[in-house]
Amino acid sequence: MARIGVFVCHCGENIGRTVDCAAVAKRAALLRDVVYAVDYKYMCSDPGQNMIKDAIKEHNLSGVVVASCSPLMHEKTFRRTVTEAGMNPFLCEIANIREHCSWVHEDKPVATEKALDLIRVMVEKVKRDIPLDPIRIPVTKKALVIGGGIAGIQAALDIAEGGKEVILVEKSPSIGGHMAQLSETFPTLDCSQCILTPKMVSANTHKNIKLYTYSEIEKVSGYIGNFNVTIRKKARYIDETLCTGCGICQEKCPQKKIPSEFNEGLGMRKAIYVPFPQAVPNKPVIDREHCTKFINGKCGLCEKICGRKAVRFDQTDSFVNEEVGAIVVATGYDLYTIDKKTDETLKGYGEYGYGKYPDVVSGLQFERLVSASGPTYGELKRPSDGKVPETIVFIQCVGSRDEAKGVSYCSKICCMYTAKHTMLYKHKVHNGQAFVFYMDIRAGGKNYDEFVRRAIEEDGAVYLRGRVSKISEENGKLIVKGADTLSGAQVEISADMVVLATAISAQPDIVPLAQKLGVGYDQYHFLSEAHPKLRPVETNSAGIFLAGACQAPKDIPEAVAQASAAASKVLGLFSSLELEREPYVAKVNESTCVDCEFCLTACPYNAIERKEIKNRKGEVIKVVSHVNEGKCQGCGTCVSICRSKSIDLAGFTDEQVYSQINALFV
Amino acid sequence: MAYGYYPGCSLHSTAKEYNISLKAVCGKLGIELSEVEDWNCCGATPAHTTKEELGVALAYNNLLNASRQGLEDILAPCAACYNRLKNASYAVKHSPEVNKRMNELTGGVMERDMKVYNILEFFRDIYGQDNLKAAIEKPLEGLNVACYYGCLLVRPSKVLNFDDAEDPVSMDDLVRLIGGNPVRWSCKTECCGGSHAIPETDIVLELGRRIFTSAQAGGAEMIAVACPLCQANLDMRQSQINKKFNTDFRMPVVYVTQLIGLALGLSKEELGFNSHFVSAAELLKK
Amino acid sequence: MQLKLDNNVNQFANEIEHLSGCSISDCYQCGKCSAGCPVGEFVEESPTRLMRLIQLNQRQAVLNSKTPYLCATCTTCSERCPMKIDVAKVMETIRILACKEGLRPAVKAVSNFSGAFLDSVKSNGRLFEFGMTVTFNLKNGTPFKNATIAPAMLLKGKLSFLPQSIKNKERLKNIFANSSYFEDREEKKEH
Amino acid sequence: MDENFEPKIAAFVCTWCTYTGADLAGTSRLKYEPNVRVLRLPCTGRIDFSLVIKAFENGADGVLISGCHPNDCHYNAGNFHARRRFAVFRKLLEFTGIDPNRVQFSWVSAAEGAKWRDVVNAVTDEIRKLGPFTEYQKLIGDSFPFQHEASETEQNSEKEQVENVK
Ligand SMILES: Cc1cc2nc3c(=O)[nH]c(=O)nc-3n(C[C@H](O)[C@H](O)[C@H](O)COP(=O)(O)OP(=O)(O)OC[C@H]3O[C@@H](n4cnc5c(N)ncnc54)[C@H](O)[C@@H]3O)c2cc1C
Ligand SMILES: Cc1cc2nc3c(=O)[nH]c(=O)nc-3n(C[C@H](O)[C@H](O)[C@H](O)COP(=O)(O)OP(=O)(O)OC[C@H]3O[C@@H](n4cnc5c(N)ncnc54)[C@H](O)[C@@H]3O)c2cc1C
Ligand code: SF4
Ligand code: SF4
Ligand code: SF4
Ligand code: SF4
Ligand code: SF4
Ligand code: SF4
Ligand code: SF4
Ligand code: SF4
Repeated sequence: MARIGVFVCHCGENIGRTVDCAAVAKRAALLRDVVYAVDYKYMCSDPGQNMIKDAIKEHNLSGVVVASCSPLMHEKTFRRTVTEAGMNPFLCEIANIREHCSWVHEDKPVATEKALDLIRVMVEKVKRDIPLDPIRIPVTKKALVIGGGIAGIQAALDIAEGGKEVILVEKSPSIGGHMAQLSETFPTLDCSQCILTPKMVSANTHKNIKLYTYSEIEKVSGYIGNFNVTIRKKARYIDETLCTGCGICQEKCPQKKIPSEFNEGLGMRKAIYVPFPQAVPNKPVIDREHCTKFINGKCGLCEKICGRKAVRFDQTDSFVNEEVGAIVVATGYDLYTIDKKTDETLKGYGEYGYGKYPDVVSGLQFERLVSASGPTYGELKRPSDGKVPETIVFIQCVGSRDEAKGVSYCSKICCMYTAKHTMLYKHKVHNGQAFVFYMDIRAGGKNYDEFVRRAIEEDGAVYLRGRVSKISEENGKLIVKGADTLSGAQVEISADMVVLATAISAQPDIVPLAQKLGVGYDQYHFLSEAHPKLRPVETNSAGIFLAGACQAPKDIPEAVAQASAAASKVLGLFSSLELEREPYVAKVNESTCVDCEFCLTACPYNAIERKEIKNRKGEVIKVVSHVNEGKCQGCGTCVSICRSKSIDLAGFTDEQVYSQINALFV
Repeated sequence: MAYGYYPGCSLHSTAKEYNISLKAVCGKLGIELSEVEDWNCCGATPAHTTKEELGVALAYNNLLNASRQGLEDILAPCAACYNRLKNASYAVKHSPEVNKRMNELTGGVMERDMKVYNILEFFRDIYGQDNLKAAIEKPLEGLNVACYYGCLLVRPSKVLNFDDAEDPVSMDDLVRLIGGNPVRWSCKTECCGGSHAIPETDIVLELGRRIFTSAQAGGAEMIAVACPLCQANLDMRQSQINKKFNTDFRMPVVYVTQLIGLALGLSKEELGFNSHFVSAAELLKK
Repeated sequence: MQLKLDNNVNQFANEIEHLSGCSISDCYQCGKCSAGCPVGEFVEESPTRLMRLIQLNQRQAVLNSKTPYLCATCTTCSERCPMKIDVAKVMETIRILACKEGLRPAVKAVSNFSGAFLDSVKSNGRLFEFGMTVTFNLKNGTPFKNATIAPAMLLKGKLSFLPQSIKNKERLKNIFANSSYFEDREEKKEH
Repeated sequence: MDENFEPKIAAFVCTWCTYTGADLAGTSRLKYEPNVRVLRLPCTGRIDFSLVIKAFENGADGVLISGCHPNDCHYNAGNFHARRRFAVFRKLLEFTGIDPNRVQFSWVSAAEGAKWRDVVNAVTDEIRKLGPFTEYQKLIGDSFPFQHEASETEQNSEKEQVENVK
């Protein structure tokens, strides 16, 4: 038999003015199972709290309803109070008679009636409350960072500096990501390599960081605090422990006509190669597809020449398992494919002739062409004939903000890097002229607009507001037909080179990874944060965080800021031995579950798993759904989707909610 | 099986060599064409820019006639006709209301989904490149040709959708197949202003000048077309262009069917080469 | 120039949107349509500007603009508009609307040509080019226009003095008499 | 219709957005109609039809369901599931002969105190116009799966409850 105590608060005049608290308390005392009811001026004051504690003991209460302000205000306070009196905190409920009653109504009798209604409802609920314990989850204090671009490196370093172990997994042969390809960076124009290389080196040498390059995530299981990850180490065909990175093999390899990924196809590499001189680790990989040994069994020169006998043609992919407590996804971005029409949604850019005219290049190609470490050693020469371009046209929003090409978003960084490109151009070709076709200039960062103005005012870039309709080639010149909507005129420029600021798009292979991790993604395959404003680095999967351009187009400052934020979330998580969560989690009634899997697909957190029920002999007799308490966030979606009513949500059980509804109206 | 043939007004008048050469080629290849009975003008540009429904109805009426005749595939060599017919068939297919209105206006329901082909599509997909290749007797031997598609053949790509709208290649492929050398040039799909040939001659002359300039820069010796409006514009107005801009273009503008005919071993006379204003005779002597 | 704007600012855009089926508010004035327009250099209001004038309710200015008449209906603009607006269709709509309202066409020659062309088709079912050219020149008050070309064409056998005619003129008559200026898009939406 | 009819309205709201928004209406001292009784749930995703039917069964004249705006769901997708279900539910209501207008949906964010006021007022108005809900008796029969025993809430109203159910 329940013994409920009701405590009605006046909140000074706040409630008392419109609700007759004394009368409410009196009538509440008449409710079935209410054994004690009282009103008091300030329930949350020390004397008020003591009244509750005393009553619990004196009247041997089994549940408490405090009729006061919003639960969002003082639920925690009163739950602590009852705990101090030896009661389970989840046996205390709040009836909100202030925000939802006294403050919003004027008529005293009506408000008084409503206050009583609200109390009655909560009395019905508290009667059915059962003691709950906060959920405790142990935490493995090791983090996994996926992606070794600037964001991943930064997150890994921050976590490592915080004293926790990190595993950094990078799919390409070297860490560094796109930043390694950049020449100089806005808004300060410092050299990208100069600021990145030290970080790459520390990531490699930090005692708390374990680096897996040329590796990918094969499998992820578990939940916050307790993930189990399988990593596939792709065969490098080099024994990294033996290789000294001397580079002789690369020098001698006769396969030398392979377009370099690092140089965006503008330079060549060998079949055994280190992607760029500052690569970390500075050890080569063999590109199986292009290596003669793998093609027809001949050559093997590298193996012969290597003094360390480090070349291993018989190497195979290997797998490692790692237990981690948190995951940071930092897989970065890719550039919109402009020459191929492989993807129906991302249509190519035929009118600009990319892929057809060699002197129409992408922004990243331009970075390589002006980079001191690039294929031209920093001299700006156009790809077709090596001529220094005297007239250069930059086109912004290529692929971005273009629904016809399937991308409606703004890529955010191209306004800035185009301004940068015009400056780098001017610094290299003093007598040259840069033109920029733009739609808007989006330079909303510290010193950003000043940077664009500098490109215009000091470096003489001419900005034309309009899109380009078509690029064609005539007598070795690129004819750019655009518009200047400000003057209302058509514009035709005969240029030596054209640079397209192509859209930033998601990594092409991100979806399978996102699915492995249970992380959401948007229509463009950028990963989804938990809340766009207030939880920008969390995902909807507890314990998995985002950093960098995998979430949306970002420049380096933003990518780094988010990486540090993600790292601090990870360190926060790791600062406790165990995780404690409100115990509002769903539970499946295994005897009635019919394994329809509706709940499985509905759960936004992938918290529902399938569980085999075995008989004594160990034979599977039934498969049912099972809620993983570590993942369940208590939204209740599964409860309402289950046709067989086999799931209930602690704290909001069907029984509780029904009884509340029963008590709504008298 | 005979293919439906919709010549359109031009092929009976200003583009008679297109008609002649097409028929000669088909005769040689054994392709049977069956003219759509009692066809009427497709309405070209004036109809759809005057009344929206008229533009569809005039074209639809032809599809209707053809369907009653039991035809299913229709070859429309004129790019404008092709464009209008295909547009009409697209419109009735995608909008039940338009379909209903067309039935009302013409008093007839189309019995089947009519497929309309342009000349390039016809040789590429219907007759087949391999078949054509097998029939070649006298390859063109490296004649430098600027393949000019113009607008009506490739746009709107949503409706026509037979080749890349920005960089179509079907004519280039065809010309290459018959031994020609399609040049790389930039005005493949630029508009020649065909619909303004009569009322706004000045515009047309300027647009023509650009096309010739580009073809010349690309190293073309002649321009191949698949549209009577383009042909008439570029061929007939060439002397006016030269006069107006003080240029000296002497660029024959021939129908792609005429070139195919040559490669099949037909004579220039059989292919109507004598009706050009800028003669191709000199060039083809080689 | 000054535009006076009030709360009815979307009225004309809505009208055009309804008649053409194209979303005028989608246009973000990027200029790509104008950039590639073959007649761009011959017109005062580029397609982009015309779209803007529609957005700003400038009905008279738009209906009296020469651009829709000089538009060569090449659909380059529609093909490349990043917002997938069928700009050529908007041009056509403006022209039809001006015609429907009986406004004086902004470019007489073009509408005279259309008139002469359609007259010819109307009476014969097929275009009679020679007759049409003569009619056009008369309408246009330019009797000798194209005069240099016609004889040459006659010589090449490319023009005929006699019209070709079709049999089923009844149906044609019905088509001409009952075609509406615009398709009914309201209905279309409902389906 | 009874001039003095005061509708009884049950509101199912999510904790994160609408409940907090309603709190804000309070802290802003906005005044609104007193007819709505709020039941706090974690998410609109938790609301299934049985709750709504249950409310009607227990004397509600109308039901208000309110949660986070699309894309703002605290639980990411809960309110999408809810919306999808409600679309079906409306049809079900029509089928059972209940005026679907008796169930109203809205989005009220944590910042929209004034919107909460407006929603409550509008819903009260609407239900007031529809009049008392009497058809619920038709629902209560064998076919109704979620019927509970007569509630034993307030002692003096027990009799009434029993009468209603019969
Ligand atoms: C032309 C151009 C110029 C730019 N200029 C500037 C500038 O001047 N200033 C500026 O601030 N920003 C600039 N940027 C933006 C800058 O490149 C990005 O902000 C930055 O690179 C984002 O870093 P990231 O780590 O998030 O992503 P990335 O650099 O893309 O790194 C992601 C890493 O993850 C790896 N990875 C991907 N998928 C997986 C997987 N499944 N498993 C394991 N590893 C994976 C990738 O191989 C890569 O190493 C420019 C961008 C472009 C295109
Ligand atoms: C009109 C307008 C609309 C906006 N709309 C949006 C929007 O829709 N979405 C969005 O994301 N952002 C919006 N913003 C931006 C948003 O307001 C800011 O991003 C955000 O408030 C910044 O938070 P903050 O904590 O950095 O600074 P603040 O909000 O300014 O907080 C700083 C706090 O520090 C206190 N403080 C100051 N000096 C001292 C001191 N010496 N000692 C102690 N305390 C001090 C201040 O009193 C204040 O409480 C908008 C801004 C404006 C102006
Ligand atoms: S594999 Fe051998 S030769 Fe190649 S870099 Fe390593 S140590 Fe040098
Ligand atoms: S075996 Fe392969 S990688 Fe080695 S040198 Fe030969 S081609 Fe190069
Ligand atoms: S950042 Fe600038 S260039 Fe890039 S998409 Fe946005 S507006 Fe266009
Ligand atoms: S200052 Fe503000 S309003 Fe102006 S461009 Fe920047 S973000 Fe936009
Ligand atoms: S929805 Fe219900 S019955 Fe279906 S699998 Fe989940 S718990 Fe079992
Ligand atoms: S309550 Fe929500 S989070 Fe928990 S299992 Fe159910 S649907 Fe998933
Ligand atoms: S259709 Fe008309 S407006 Fe559009 S590009 Fe062609 S000529 Fe210009
Ligand atoms: S191309 Fe499209 S969006 Fe751009 S100005 Fe023209 S109509 Fe507007």
